Amino acid sequence: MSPLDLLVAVPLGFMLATLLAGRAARWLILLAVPAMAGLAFWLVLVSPDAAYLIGHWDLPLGILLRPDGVARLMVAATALVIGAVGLHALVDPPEKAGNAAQAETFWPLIYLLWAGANAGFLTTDLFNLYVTLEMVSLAAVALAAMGSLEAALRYFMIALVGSLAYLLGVALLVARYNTVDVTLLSQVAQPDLATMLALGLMTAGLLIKAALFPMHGWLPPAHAAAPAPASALLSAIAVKLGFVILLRLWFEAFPAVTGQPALHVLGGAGALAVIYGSVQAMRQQRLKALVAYSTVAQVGYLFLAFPLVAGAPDPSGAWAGMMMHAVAHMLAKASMFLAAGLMLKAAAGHRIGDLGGLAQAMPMTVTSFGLAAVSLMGLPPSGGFTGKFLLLNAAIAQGAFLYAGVMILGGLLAAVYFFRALSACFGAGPAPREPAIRGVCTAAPLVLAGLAIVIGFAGSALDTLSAIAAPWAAPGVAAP
Amino acid sequence: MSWIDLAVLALLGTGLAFYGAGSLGLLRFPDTASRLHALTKADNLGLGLVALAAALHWGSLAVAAKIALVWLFAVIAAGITSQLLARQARLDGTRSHPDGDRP
Amino acid sequence: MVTGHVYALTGAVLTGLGLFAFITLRHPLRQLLAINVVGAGIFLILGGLGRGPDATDPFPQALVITGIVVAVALTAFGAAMIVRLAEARAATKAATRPDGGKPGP
Amino acid sequence: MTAAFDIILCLLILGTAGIALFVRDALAAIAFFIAFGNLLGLAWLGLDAVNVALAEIALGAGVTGVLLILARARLLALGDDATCADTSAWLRVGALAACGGFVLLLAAAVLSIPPESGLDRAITPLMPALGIENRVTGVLLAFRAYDTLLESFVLLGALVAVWSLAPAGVWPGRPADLGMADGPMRRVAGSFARFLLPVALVMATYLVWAGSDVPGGAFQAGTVLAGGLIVSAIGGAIGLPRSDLPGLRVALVLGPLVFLLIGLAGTGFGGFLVYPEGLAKAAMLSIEYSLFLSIGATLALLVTGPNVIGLADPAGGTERKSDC
Repeated sequence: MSPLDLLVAVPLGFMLATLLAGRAARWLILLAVPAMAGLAFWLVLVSPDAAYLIGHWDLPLGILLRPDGVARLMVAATALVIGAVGLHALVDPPEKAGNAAQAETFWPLIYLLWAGANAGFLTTDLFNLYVTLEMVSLAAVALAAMGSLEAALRYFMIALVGSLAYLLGVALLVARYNTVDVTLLSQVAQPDLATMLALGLMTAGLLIKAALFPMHGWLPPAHAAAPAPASALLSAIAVKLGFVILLRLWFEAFPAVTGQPALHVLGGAGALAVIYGSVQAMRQQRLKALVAYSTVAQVGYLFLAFPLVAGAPDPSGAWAGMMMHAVAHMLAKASMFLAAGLMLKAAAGHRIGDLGGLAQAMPMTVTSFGLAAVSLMGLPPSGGFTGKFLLLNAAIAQGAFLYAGVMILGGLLAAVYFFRALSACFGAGPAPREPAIRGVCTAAPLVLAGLAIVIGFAGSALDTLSAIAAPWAAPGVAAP
Repeated sequence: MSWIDLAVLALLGTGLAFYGAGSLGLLRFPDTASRLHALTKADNLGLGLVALAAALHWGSLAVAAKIALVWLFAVIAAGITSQLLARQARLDGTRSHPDGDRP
Repeated sequence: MVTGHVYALTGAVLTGLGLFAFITLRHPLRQLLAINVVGAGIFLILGGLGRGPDATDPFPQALVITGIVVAVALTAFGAAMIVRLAEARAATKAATRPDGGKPGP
Repeated sequence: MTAAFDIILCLLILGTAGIALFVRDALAAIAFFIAFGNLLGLAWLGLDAVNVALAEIALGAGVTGVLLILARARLLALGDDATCADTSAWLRVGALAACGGFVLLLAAAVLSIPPESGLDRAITPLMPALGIENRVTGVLLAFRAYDTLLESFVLLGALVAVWSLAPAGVWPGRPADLGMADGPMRRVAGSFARFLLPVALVMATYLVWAGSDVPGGAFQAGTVLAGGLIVSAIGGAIGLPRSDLPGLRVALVLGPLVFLLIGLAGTGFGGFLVYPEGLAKAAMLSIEYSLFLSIGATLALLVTGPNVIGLADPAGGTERKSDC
């Protein structure tokens, strides 16, 4: 028995169970949450040599599952997010009123997303990653379609193009190296035309999936229109899988191929994303659109970190900062979308101006929103602060003052747009429509936001965790 | 070149000629019914000849039986679809050619 | 030129053709068709470059079969979304008609 | 001689693809797409990849073709003929330049890689332990069984995703009726279906069995089954089941479930998806037979699409028309 395969097999089993259980399907989440939490906890503690080949088939044929630091953090954060979102959705049904199809299919879809995300975080096989990418995209598009079919169709088309670009890259690598395993590729990769083209194609495809500026166009409409639990999953998880695969490619498989200029292209796009997403978020009138554009900005930090990790003499700090930021964003953004969903149910309309009076009517939910905002802005003490602080440190140590400036500016802009939303909640307004919302619904975003804050205190633990089997720690593959 | 090879060549050639005639009919005939007429008759015969050529070429009874099955299914499918197409054309009442039968 | 390269190059051209069509065609159903052509091109590259002098590598063949199945699954979902969107729009249009969208006798 | 065949085939493929992409009428485009898929199947035969040829013709040309035809017919009924609207000349020129450059780059990369069957050497010595001859099946169900497991869930997930699109009030009813409206046509198609369905079942069962040693396998066989089911539904020989029918749910879930359980049972023999020694073939055949049933049912329902409000009732009535 190993948590590596169970983390994929168990949600797949739950997906089948929901299909067999019919209308009782939603209650299965009460079993799934403790099971998956236990498995994720097991994974966090498992020894680093627990990596193994599925079916004992050797590379290059087989598929390697590996519990490295990235996988541990992302799987654990995924369990927290989907667990909280699932319990939330159990009490507050995610579907449009009276839509039985959405009510029933929501559950198998989130288990598919869960299995796909875990499988993607754990594998080192680029083709296997293609399949997991499609599992996640399929579930994500279907969840987005529960809000707006139009936005979901646009998301679907662009995501398909991204998948195919990625697949074309994989095809070239299979032909060139007879392997698609990241650990093997790192030993044999050459900076020739086929490899560069493959890496370029895969990167472009994954950037679409990760919604990095200027490939973010599909994200705000899809995330803003989806039901709140779906938005939370999309922003927290679906976007992160693309990011994790890019980590595998750029820092593990092809550090010998990627040069400093290419890293700065990614970093520069990340910096632009921070500015653009923040400015757009400031201009939004609707609450969920604001939160969605904040995702565009937050994804920017993840890629802004790429040149900082590669350029650091000791990358552990920047690496930990990047991972901390990713985890904090997952928790905080999921919390924020759930809180926003509750607030909008109570508010008179979907605009920020309609939020008046909510601070009195639903203080806990507004607190969750505020706490999540603290982490997203990067105010101490919070996971977001620790992540940004580590990245800022790395930037200053390397003299990358432009990146440092963008990070500080991004934090300030985030403060502006989140305070705008929060102050609207404290303003006067018409009496909220349905102030009575059940306990679990209020608790889910609060717990997630609380965790986003608390991991700020667990900096050193996360630092150690993120360093497990990190690519820069591997012998011979030091990033100069 | 053995007699069998010659027979295969002759069968293939005749079969392809029928295919060519069928395709020509599809392109040149004026309405659905006559186009179907060209396609179903000429192409099924063409297919039969080509299948026979293939069976002879392999010279194995098992393979020949499989080829015969392929031919049989193709003929059945062609018969069914052309019947459906003809019916649909009749329902649509599209007669592109004045000589076509009136609905 | 080797057989494998002939097919792989065909795949490369198919990929480009499909991409061009995806960019220039506006109708989502046609875009879906274009995406399928791109996919077929990628598979052909994979298969063509796995063509040895006397055998074709079973490994890329298996990847292609997996890829085809995934492509069909996604195409079915995409086609269903396109049709549903058109239906939803038609229903909205019917509902906003002056007669309240009641179907005719 | 064969080189000429390859080149002519490739030109035909490119030609049909070009027409399928750029012809104005959507039905013609789809017809050429199906021809394109069949020619691609020939190309895979030319590459000596019969397993892929079967999958491409059955799934790539067959199922995708039927899907597109049905979607186009449903759009047409809503007044959308899916013709390609003209886009601005500048966009075309820009796209042409970009795609042309991309093709040149890709072609250069492709030519820089010598075609070789590199992993064949690694696979051949492992095959005796599996007890089967078809190396592609070996890759799909042993060396890369994990990919195939996840893929079977993608297929099932796609059906769930299609279901999720059903509008309020019509779920979980029967899916949209595929049956032909005209009585005589329905009878012709129906009698054909009653002949075809058992044949398809026999052929599919054979394809799974044969897939161990010669080209074939669960996905190809499942598609044949789905084809039989779809033709039967068109001819009214079988009715499509309600989406919540327990038997249907079991049929859909069976393949992925058996695959998952055999995978988990492997932990008793050393790890996930480890097949016990000597029982590898039995395990793989069990997976393939259950998978083939589920794939057949899933594909048939995927083609049918979500439950929809009857077209005669565009305003969204609660009761949809029963199928004759």
